[in-house]
Amino acid sequence: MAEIRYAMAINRALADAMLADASVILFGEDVAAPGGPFTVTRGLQAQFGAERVRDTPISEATITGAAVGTALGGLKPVVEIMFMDFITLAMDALVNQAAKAHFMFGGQCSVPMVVRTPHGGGLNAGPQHSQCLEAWFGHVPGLKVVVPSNPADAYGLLRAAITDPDPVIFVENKTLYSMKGELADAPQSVAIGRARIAQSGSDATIVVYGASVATALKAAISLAAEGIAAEVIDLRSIQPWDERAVLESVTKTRRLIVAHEAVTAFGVGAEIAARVSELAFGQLAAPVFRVGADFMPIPFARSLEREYLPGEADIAAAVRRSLNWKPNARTKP
Amino acid sequence: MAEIRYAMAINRALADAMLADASVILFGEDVAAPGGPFTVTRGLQAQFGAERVRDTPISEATITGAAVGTALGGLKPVVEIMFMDFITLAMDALVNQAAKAHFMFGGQCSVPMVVRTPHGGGLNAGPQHSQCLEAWFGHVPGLKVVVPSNPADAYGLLRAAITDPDPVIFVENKTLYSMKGELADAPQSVAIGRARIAQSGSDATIVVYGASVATALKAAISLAAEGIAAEVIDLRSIQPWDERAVLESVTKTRRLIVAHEAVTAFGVGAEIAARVSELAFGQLAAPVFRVGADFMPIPFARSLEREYLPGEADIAAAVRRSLNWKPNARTKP
Amino acid sequence: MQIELSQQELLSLHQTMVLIRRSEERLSRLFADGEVPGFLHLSIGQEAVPAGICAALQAGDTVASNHRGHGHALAKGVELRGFFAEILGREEGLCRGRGGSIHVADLRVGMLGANGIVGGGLPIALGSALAHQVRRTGGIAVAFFGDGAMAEGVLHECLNLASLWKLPLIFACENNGWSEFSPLDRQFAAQLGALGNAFGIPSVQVDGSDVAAVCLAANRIVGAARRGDGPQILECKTFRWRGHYEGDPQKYRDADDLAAARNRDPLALSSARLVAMGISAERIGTFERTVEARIEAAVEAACLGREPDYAAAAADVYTQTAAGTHG
Amino acid sequence: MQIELSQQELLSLHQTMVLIRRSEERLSRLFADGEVPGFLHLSIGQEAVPAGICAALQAGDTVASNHRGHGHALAKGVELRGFFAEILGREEGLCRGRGGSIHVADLRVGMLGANGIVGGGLPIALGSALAHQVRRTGGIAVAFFGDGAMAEGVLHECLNLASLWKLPLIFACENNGWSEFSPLDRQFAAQLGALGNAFGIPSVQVDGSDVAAVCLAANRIVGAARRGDGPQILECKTFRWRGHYEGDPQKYRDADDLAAARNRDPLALSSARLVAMGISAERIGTFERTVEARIEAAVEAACLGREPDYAAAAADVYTQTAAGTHG
Ligand SMILES: Cc1ncc(C[n+]2csc(CCOP(=O)(O)OP(=O)(O)O)c2C)c(N)n1
Ligand SMILES: Cc1ncc(C[n+]2csc(CCOP(=O)(O)OP(=O)(O)O)c2C)c(N)n1
Ligand SMILES: [Mg+2]
Ligand SMILES: [Mg+2]
Repeated sequence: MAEIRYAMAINRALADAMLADASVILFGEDVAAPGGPFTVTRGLQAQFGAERVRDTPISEATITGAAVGTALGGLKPVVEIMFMDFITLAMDALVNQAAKAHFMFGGQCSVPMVVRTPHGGGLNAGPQHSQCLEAWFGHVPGLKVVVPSNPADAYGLLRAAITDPDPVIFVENKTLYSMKGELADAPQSVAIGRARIAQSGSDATIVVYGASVATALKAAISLAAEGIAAEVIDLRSIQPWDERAVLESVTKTRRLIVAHEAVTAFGVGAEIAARVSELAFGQLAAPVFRVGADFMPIPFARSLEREYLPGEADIAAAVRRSLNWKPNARTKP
Repeated sequence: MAEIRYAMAINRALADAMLADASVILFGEDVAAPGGPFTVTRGLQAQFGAERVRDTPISEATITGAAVGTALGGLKPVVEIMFMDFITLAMDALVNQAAKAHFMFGGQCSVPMVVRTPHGGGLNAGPQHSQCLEAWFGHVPGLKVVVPSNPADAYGLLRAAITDPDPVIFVENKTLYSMKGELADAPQSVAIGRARIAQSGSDATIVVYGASVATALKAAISLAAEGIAAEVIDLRSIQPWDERAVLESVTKTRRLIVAHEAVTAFGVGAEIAARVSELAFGQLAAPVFRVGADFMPIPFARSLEREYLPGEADIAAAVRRSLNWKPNARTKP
Repeated sequence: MQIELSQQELLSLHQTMVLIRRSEERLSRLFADGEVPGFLHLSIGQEAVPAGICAALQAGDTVASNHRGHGHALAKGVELRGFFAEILGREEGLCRGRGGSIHVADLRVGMLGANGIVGGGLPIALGSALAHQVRRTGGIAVAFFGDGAMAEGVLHECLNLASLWKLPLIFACENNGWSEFSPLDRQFAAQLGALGNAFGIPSVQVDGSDVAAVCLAANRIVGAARRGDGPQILECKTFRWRGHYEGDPQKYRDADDLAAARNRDPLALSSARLVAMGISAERIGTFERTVEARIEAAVEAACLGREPDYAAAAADVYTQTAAGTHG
Repeated sequence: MQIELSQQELLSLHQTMVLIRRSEERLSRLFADGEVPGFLHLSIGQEAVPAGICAALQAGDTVASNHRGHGHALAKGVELRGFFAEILGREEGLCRGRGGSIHVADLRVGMLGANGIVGGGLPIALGSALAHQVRRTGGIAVAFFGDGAMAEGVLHECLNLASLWKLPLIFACENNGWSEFSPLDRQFAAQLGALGNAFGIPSVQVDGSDVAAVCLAANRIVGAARRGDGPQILECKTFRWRGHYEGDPQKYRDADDLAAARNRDPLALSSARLVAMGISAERIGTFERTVEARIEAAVEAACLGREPDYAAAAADVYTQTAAGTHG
């Protein structure tokens, strides 16, 4: 066990995967010689050579499309899209090619590729460098979407993503890069699709992923002070997402809050809320409440961004709202 | 009043808008001289000249990005993306530029542009020519998304979309192009954001849009034969969607089914189900059920596509399921 | 460097072209009979391009194709019955009826798929070339694309990256002068060769109706790419005889254009050359009938195929591994 | 055709460059003091390009910029206090604090916005040029982009469309030899001029450190574009003095490269030319201090600005019309 930062855990997972499997290669903008804009890929070109770790020109569509061809050609490419906002330039390759090739070609082939990309605000990077767009990919059959919340999971899920035969979008959170956490000396893969109970509790379930896990844990602490025991579930992956783990928790707590940094409307929380509202309809003691960003582009100024980003207080308030909900109360639209 | 096909209603809306406002211009692949792959723009270049109606090269990113600049320059561009599947190539322009310019520039400007694009299956056009991706755009603050279900609405909503100061994605359905319906002799705009009660009923609410409206109306007929009076609400637009109309109906019927052709998971239905499950929690007599496509790419072969597309029977079954739902029944996950 | 082809080679090229032509004619009839679901884009008139280029390839080489991909698939040697079964939407199809004409693929022979997205195959071919390079397979990759695809930005990105990385990649442009219903001069302002020049990529223009010319040029540039000389462009001037899709009334096209196209029939040119070399028209005819018989047998078998299995399809969105779907 | 610039014109160009240089130096200090949120990309060393090009433009002409857009904004005449207030994240900012440095825009003076997406401004400028053409405004549009943006596919698409439609569009490349932390020769395999050639677009290369040279070249090509000669390329060789962003340790860059950059200081070159023309160093100094005073006043006012109003922002995602937000 040693303490490691989230960014370094990803770096280590990449290095270990490349050591374990000569077919793993990396490419992306400034990932090789410069070591990546967030230093995530630092040292990998020195360790594995310029053939396996490559800087590309600013050509997101081709980087991602090339990953598909490379994967079909027997390699396991891990590519980087520098900010998730730029994945808008790579949608054809992801949605029309990578996601569909296995199915559309009748199962003849798989497309074992990983797209690493950071999302999220907190750096005042403005409307085009902060978006959380993961819900889009949840809607695309054939893609998997992983969002680790801590260094150990970042390591373990990335190893699993690289081994996975299908295309995986591996979403990192920019504010988590500096997060410290324990990593085993011989860390293992973490299966994609299994949630983790980040904290047990019996009064309400909070479902979160990525950076929102830490926010929810903080909310849970302040709730605990009020005598409310919240259970925090870290989804780890949103496609597939661990429906069973969420339902089990909700069966116990009868209350569910889904929180994420992405815009609430049409976000990941919508799917989870809709699904749980359907499957646990008889068991829910209150409506499922969603916590997410307001319906606006993420603004630049410090005060604006601070107010925009869903925080600990928003999650705690939603939990309280759930607990205070009265069967006959009408929530105003 | 005269009968007109959906494709011709769009054609007429384009012509009327161009007559009414010299700043409206059209461009896209094969829309001018050839009149569009589905003949929607036929005759417009002859009527309005090669300056206002232009064929472009196969360059979706630039067509859409250029629309942003054209809109900022005082024109009202209406562009076509030939199949909604190709909008994957235009995501930057739509999401990072068009959607955000008004907000991000502090309200200095508006981006009055329309992107027309057909979605949907039914033509055995396969996995890359049939997708329904509208849910993505519902998640993007700054965009509006309209999906007309009949010729009169296609006309009226397109006129409204062209007049709208903000970017509108106008989603047509390929199987609707040949649909016939009445159009007033002097047809008016239809406000974006107001749903339409396509059929009144008191037993259950079916919320639909686009081609699924006709499917739901058929389901309503077969349900009526069983003595079930379904209310069918045609959303008309999904961003914004008419929450008030849906809630009013659900207050009456206490049961909601949301149906669309798009993949169920993370689809438009998720947002509506999540929102209504929250706001009408105390009033719902059964869970909100969603009807949509299975979680797979849309397959090619006739039998596969037929089975894949959600139909009348699926909607009727969901309504029955809702009506038969017993408070203590546990729905199996 | 080889400067002419043997009689045997020319016969083999002719055979591939006949295979493509007759297969597509057969598909056209099946389409007219309502047997083919979806859109059908035929490459009749363009057969010399895939035939000539694929003859220069080895089994391990890979090709990524476009929406007009039957010729590329057949020339690369996809299994014939599976080919027809796919286009007819049968379980026995190469893609189990899930893709159809626009997605025919046979990974076993290095055919990475037709593609519904104009330009979509370019970065895939580039990635495949990268895999050849990194894995030192000795193979090369070919991207087939039309003149219409030249306007897509990925062409530029791929020319650049292929040049920077000296990838073993052939940019094979089938320039038939049409993008759907629009002529080339209103679609693209550059010459592909000039673009190649700008990126330091050598390019060759050939008469895409002359299969021998295509094959000789392909031999040269495939050799160069295989040797490590980096990417190469091969632009083939060719003619689309049919509409953009079957059923296209082609109102946008005048009779002269069509006549000019028919004037340069790659099969007729090839036949004439074979006859001039002393091969009897009779022998060629017999030989063509053998191909036709193969096609007939494949079509017949394909027509007898089953409807695809929906449940199997639904369970195959992700790769099934020992650990389950979500491995 | 004008072959030299008057003393007055040169002074005015110098003034614009000083405005850009001093504004960015001021921003750099504000950044170091923690006053600037987010990323800050400075164009110090590149001032001659926006100064020279924008001097050739008229008020109605439009420019679309990139992430390194301060120079373009200032040269196009954006309101100075609003400029600083925006970068500092204030309600009084040009974008009410919602965009910041990467999104500075002032539509009133034809500045269509800096842009966070590399290449993102190209099609916007193209669309603006189309609006000029269709509305017969007599105006032209300029797309400013870096050498790194040349690799994006939209460049290709825009060159093609601009050429086909003969749009009044200037492709203004600021070639500073770096894409973030990667040098040009590992990023792009072509010369922009050769690409322009392929598309039939005339191009000029100028010394981007010589503001007079930039301005004269810009005058010529802006005139051509305005006359209806179609798109034009202006490639300016220039130097980025600072890191990619403020705070960039620049480990990837050696001292020689930096020294070479500093050697070609556009302001020093311009000063020297002015002095050689007989303008006293004193007069230039006084004149520079006037600019500095304007900047100081603007910064001071900007710093006094309010925090932006969240509720107002949230209510302004769509255009407010008489009929309500969802007009
Ligand atoms: C991205 C994208 N845009 C548009 C289309 C519609 N489309 C299909 S084929 C075609 C024309 C292609 O022309 P070309 O590349 O010359 O190939 P050809 O049909 O002539 O063989 C178009 C516009 C598409 N399939 N994909
Ligand atoms: C689409 C996209 N990809 C990547 C980035 C990250 N990025 C910002 S600036 C930059 C380099 C741009 O280089 P260049 O165009 O030469 O401009 P310069 O910074 O030299 O002025 C990159 C890669 C981005 N903002 N947008
Ligand atoms: Mg063509
Ligand atoms: Mg640069």
